[in-house]
Amino acid sequence: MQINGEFQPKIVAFCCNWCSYAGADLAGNNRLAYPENVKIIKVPCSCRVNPMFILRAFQRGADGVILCGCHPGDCHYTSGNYYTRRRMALLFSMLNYLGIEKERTRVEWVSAAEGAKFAQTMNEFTEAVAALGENKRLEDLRCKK
Amino acid sequence: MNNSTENLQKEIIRSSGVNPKKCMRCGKCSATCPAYDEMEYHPHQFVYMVENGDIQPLLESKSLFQCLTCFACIERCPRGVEPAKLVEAVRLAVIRKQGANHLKADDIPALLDEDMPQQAIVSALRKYSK
Amino acid sequence: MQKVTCDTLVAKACELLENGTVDRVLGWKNGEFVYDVTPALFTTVDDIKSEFVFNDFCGANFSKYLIEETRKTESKVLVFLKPCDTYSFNQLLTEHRFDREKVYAVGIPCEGMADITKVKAAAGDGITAIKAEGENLVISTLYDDDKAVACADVLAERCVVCKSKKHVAYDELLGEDGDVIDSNRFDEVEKLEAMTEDERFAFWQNELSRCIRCNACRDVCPACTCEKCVFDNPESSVVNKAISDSFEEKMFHIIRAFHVAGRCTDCGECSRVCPQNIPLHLLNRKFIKDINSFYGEYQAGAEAGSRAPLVDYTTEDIEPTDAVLKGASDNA
Amino acid sequence: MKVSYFPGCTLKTKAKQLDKYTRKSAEVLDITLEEIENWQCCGGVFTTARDEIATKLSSVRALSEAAKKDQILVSVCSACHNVIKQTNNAMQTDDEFNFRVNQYIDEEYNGEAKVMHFLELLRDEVGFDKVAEKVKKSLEGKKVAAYYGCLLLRPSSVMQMDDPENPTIIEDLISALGGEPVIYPYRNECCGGYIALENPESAKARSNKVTDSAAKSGAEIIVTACPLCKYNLEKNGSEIPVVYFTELLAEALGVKEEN
Amino acid sequence: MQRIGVFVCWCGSNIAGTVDVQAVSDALQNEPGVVFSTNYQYMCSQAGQDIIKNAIAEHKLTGIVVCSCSPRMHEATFRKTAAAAGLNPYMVEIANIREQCSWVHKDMPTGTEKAIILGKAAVAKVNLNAPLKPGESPVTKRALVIGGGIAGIQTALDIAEAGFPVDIVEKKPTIGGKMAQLDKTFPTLDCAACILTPKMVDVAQNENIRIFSYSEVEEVGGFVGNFDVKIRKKARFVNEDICTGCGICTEKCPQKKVPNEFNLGMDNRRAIYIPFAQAVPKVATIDADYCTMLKTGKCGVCSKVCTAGAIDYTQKDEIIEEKYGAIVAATGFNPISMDKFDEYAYNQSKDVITSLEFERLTNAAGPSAGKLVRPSDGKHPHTIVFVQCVGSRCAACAEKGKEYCSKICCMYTAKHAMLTRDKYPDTDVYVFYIDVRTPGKAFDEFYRRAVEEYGVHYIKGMVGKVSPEGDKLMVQASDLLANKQLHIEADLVVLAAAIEPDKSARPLATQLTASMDTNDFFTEAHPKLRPVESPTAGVFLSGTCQGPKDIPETVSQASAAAAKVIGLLAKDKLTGNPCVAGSDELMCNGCSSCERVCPYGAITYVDKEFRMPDRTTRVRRVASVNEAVCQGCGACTVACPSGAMDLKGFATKQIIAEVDAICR
Repeated sequence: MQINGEFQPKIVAFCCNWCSYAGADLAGNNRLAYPENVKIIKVPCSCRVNPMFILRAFQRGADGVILCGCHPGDCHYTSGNYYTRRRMALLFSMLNYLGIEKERTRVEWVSAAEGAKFAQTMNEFTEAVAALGENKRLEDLRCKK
Repeated sequence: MNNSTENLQKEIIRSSGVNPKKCMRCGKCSATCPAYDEMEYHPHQFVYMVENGDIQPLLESKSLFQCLTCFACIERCPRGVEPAKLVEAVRLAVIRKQGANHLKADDIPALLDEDMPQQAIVSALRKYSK
Repeated sequence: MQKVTCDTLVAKACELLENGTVDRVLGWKNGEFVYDVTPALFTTVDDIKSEFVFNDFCGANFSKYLIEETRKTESKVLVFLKPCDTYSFNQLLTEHRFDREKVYAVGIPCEGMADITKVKAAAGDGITAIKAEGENLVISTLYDDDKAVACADVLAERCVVCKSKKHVAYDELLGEDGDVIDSNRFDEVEKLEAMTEDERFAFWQNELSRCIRCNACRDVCPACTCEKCVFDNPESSVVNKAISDSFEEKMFHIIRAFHVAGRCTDCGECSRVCPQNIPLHLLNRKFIKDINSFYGEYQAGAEAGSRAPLVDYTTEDIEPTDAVLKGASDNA
Repeated sequence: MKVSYFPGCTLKTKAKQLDKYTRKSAEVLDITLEEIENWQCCGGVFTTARDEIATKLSSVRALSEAAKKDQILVSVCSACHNVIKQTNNAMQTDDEFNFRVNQYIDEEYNGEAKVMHFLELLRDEVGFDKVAEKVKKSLEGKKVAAYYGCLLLRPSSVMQMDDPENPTIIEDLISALGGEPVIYPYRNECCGGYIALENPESAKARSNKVTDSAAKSGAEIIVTACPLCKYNLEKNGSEIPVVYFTELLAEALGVKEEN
Repeated sequence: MQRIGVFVCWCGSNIAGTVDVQAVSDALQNEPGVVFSTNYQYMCSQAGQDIIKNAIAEHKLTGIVVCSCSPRMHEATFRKTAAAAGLNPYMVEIANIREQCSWVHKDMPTGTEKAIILGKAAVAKVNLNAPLKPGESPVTKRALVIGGGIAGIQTALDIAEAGFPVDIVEKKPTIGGKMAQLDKTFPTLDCAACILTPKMVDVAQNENIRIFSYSEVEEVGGFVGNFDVKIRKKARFVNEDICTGCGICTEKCPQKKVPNEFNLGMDNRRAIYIPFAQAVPKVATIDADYCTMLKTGKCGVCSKVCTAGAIDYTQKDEIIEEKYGAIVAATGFNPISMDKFDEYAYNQSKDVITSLEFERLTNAAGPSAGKLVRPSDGKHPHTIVFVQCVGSRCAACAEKGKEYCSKICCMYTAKHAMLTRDKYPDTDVYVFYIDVRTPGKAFDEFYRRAVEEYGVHYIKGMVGKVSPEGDKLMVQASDLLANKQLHIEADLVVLAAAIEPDKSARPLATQLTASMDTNDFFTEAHPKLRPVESPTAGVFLSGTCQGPKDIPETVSQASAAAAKVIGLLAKDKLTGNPCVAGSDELMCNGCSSCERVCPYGAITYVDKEFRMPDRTTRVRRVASVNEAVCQGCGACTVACPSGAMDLKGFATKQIIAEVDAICR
């Protein structure tokens, strides 16, 4: 998306209900600004995020997808984020193997107390994705121009 | 820590394979060391001083040549720190320098007696010179 | 040249069928051309004697067929398994996909199967007959004199980098068992990893743009045994195959590879059947290589009942950000 | 049983007794010791530094030789055994070390050989019960103190021979030979080792602690597997005789020459 | 098609200051399914809620979206509002346009635009919402406590006090646990038996409590509120109902050479025995491993002397089946084996002992009748060396020690040292420590008293070797502060052995599908906020089975666990979280992937018959989710390759609809 000639990336953030969504709320409570490009989808646990959701977001025009969950060891469901960690390690490595820029995907552990970390993470991530420009590659992977 | 000390510290840690940060300062290595009284710096001090980059005093110390490599400190350390390996790495840092052999072949005849097994000579040479 | 002959297999199949151990046999028979050997189900001794074949083109992995065939019988199914097939066999057992009691598995040694594309490249088109003679295949064509090519030169890629000559499951073994091989099957993956993002993208775009979505890779895959595939399920939100700019058109291969990650035994059937010759195994092998490097060596199917890496974890696992770097830089 | 045998330099000179009685006992016990061809000195001590390559090559060559013949590599000198076993372990566990060593040797070696001390061979392959059956002259009534020193037991994670603090292997052998093992606290403490060369006083202090402790516990004789231990204990005035365990073994098996 | 109402809240100026609320409600008006859209100053106020209720009635709404503050603030409020108006509460979705929009974005245009997108995503989701009804299950009003130490005793007493029946299963012949073996307790130094045994008697006399001593849990089935448990009551060859506990049999039994485990093998008992005088239940037990009658059929002395006729050599193990609503694990701890620490000569000298053995040696009911003597020769020790952290904080080798701090050793060693100096002032006492850890009420003061008033020598450093020489123990140690190696001639060495969970805990955890950490301590549902619950619903944790603890902490945790159990048993029915997983059996492959990632053991497999299109039937293995146990994390939904497993309230379709709405 271009606004005033400036590229505005679309960012989807999946946040687990117990830590990261609460961390985002805390960023709000403390009025810690981060780009409006970031739109949050609440999931019960980061382990609910299916790789299909991430690819779907990219396919529908997202330029970056970030996944936030409780810190390892602090999962509300004890082990959900450990599975997330494995799944995303493999998925992200595969996407990069296919030539998709590694900066477009990210997992970050944000606790309910880390409002500042949430805002900072979103600032950094948006900046990194903006620097890459529009996400064309996943769109183009099967279409040679 | 200046650059050369830091490099030396890194080199010692790398060559020994020891992570001095694992030490919890219990002192069991020094409690177990049979050469304790011969040493100016004791095994737990080697670990602490390498961790802090306080290596110069160790390089100059005769303690380097008092370790018996009996592995008792390695065996009994509750944290798996393996102090003897650090002592060895520091000693190598000294004797690997040109002309810094602690024991020279020429010195040996004077130290020998007729019952002394070959093993003692080769071991000492391995430990004390390059 | 295979060490076990067709006659041996026919004899074994007839024996087990006649003595009532099994009531059906999974085997191969000739297709339209001598080299397109197809899987077949035999229920009579006569059919077996007349149609059963076994040669250097019998690459098909039968494990997957057991799901359906065991459901159809109260007796047992006889299946011939090459070493690589036994891994798929175990993996399916791990996932409770068929009843072990209903299978009589005969392990057969394998010297590697031939790749018809390579054969054609060596001997030309219009092949009318192929005969194994010693270490060679003698190929007759419409246009030329008979030509001998070394088996080793026309070996399928997956056989060139064969990971194991050892059978990990069987009821009976014909011939000698081999060993697990320290193969260099990750070389191609490493080559890709060493490229830049741009080069990798160009490579995959070139490959995947050829895909015609025939689903052959999925249908043959012994790990893809879902009762209903998400890509066939209108309720899954990802089905959409008619629309060219659809999600699945682009993501099919990534999701498919992810769904079999940690379960794929690297049997190579996907690439064998791809009519567009897309090296699909390079996707699966990337996952296998990453799994090995992130979580320790794991071979799906090596042991029935083992815990697949994606349904397992340790508290010290690598972080995704580091994983991407490690996955790309292991060999760069 | 055929095994590869690494005698070591001292066994060819000052510790000929150790070698001789090992061979004699082995014969009685149907063990064929095939001496490694062109073996070289193990270096006496294992340098723990991971970047110390050259000094460990002689051990690697011996190991590789034994592996090629698919034989257990047996040594009887504690020091040789310690160096060889630790080197083999490094070849198995330290990838960088392994890589660098393999740059120097002709045939790739990755720690395939099985290394055993002669004592382990007697316990695990022959069996002390079998040894006991071959005893001709029981050591009955003899109070024997086993002196392990450092090198047989430590580091236990690598040596894996016995409990490093409460070992029993030599005691069990003594019992098998009909003798009466004497347990004393300093049997796994250092004799001073090579320090004898530079600081004999230090070695004396160590050794005296060991021999005094053994004597107080009522031992009549001390057995060891290490020539340097034997030297240190004897040189520093042990009241009780110090012999190699193989000498005692040979005596019990009836193959010791009477002086 | 849903009929959706949208309600945009101003939150005073909190939202309306940065978001054009009118523009938002106008924009959402045109979204698919939306039939009504409005905005109001405070949607959570009574007036705001009335707007919602009236709109539901007036426009026959089937779903509502509230664009307001975080769902963590008012989702519950609006769900209640919807329910009051007859709408299923799970047909409500919240678009968080305050915390995640108006408060973090700078100007009206960007805030408004984002608020509209968030609203659209919520509308897209509600379009796919379905009414959800939480499952209900009845509660069996009886609790099971596994382990009869002080933790189990306290938990059982508290539950019983609240009026619920509770059973204690204890594998030993008596309850009491480790505390029964202790002499005095820190930091007050009151005698352990004096405070424990009255509680044991309370347990025995409480009508709500049954004790299954000499028993073990054999099998656990069911789930929260409805556990089915089989308990094996081991044959003790004595009829518990008849035995009077007179003890004559334990005096007359001719088999005298049985190591007495209550005194840690420091003296002997008979083959028929009562562990200690205050045992509960106070009945005899025959040790089948040693009883001559049971082994050879010849003897029968106990039977002859028993006037009550309680001896029954033919007794067999008995299986008791019972239903429980809640289960409490209170399996306790043991000191680790000292076999791998022979540098301290534990196996070579009788005078090297563990701290628990020291407790018995100083206990009036112990093997030396409370006189502190050397086990080897019965002489009074003049120099005692205590060694701390033996096997605790040990990271070198997992087979040897434990990586964690055992927590109680610093305090009990201070107690031992102090008591020794108090009773035997002629004794020199050394304590070798790495750190002295005394967090606890009056703990540090206690330790300081040991040093300052009782003159205990605390030396920072470790002992490297203990050498038994003659009748002395030569202790070689380091004094780190003096930078010296010490050689102390001691008479007695006491090792503060690390503690580890009882070996029975691991198999029990498997039966309970409760998780454990790498050290075999039970894992809590949340390390800070739910420390007495296991992640498995209905299973609670009491005492050291969850981690090292001293007595006051154990008792607090025991009571906390009891409170949780009482809270559960007080309910007639359990209402579950309706956002649970469910498997579409037609698509399920039965592959077990979901079962393997489920942290709660909520998934099982059943063989089910399916009618095929060709009218044949086929039996397939399919997953089945126990909704009472599922907590709704969703791990299974991603593990499932076929997409058969989905999560209610967070269905794949719903999340994809949100993704689409945001990326549109």
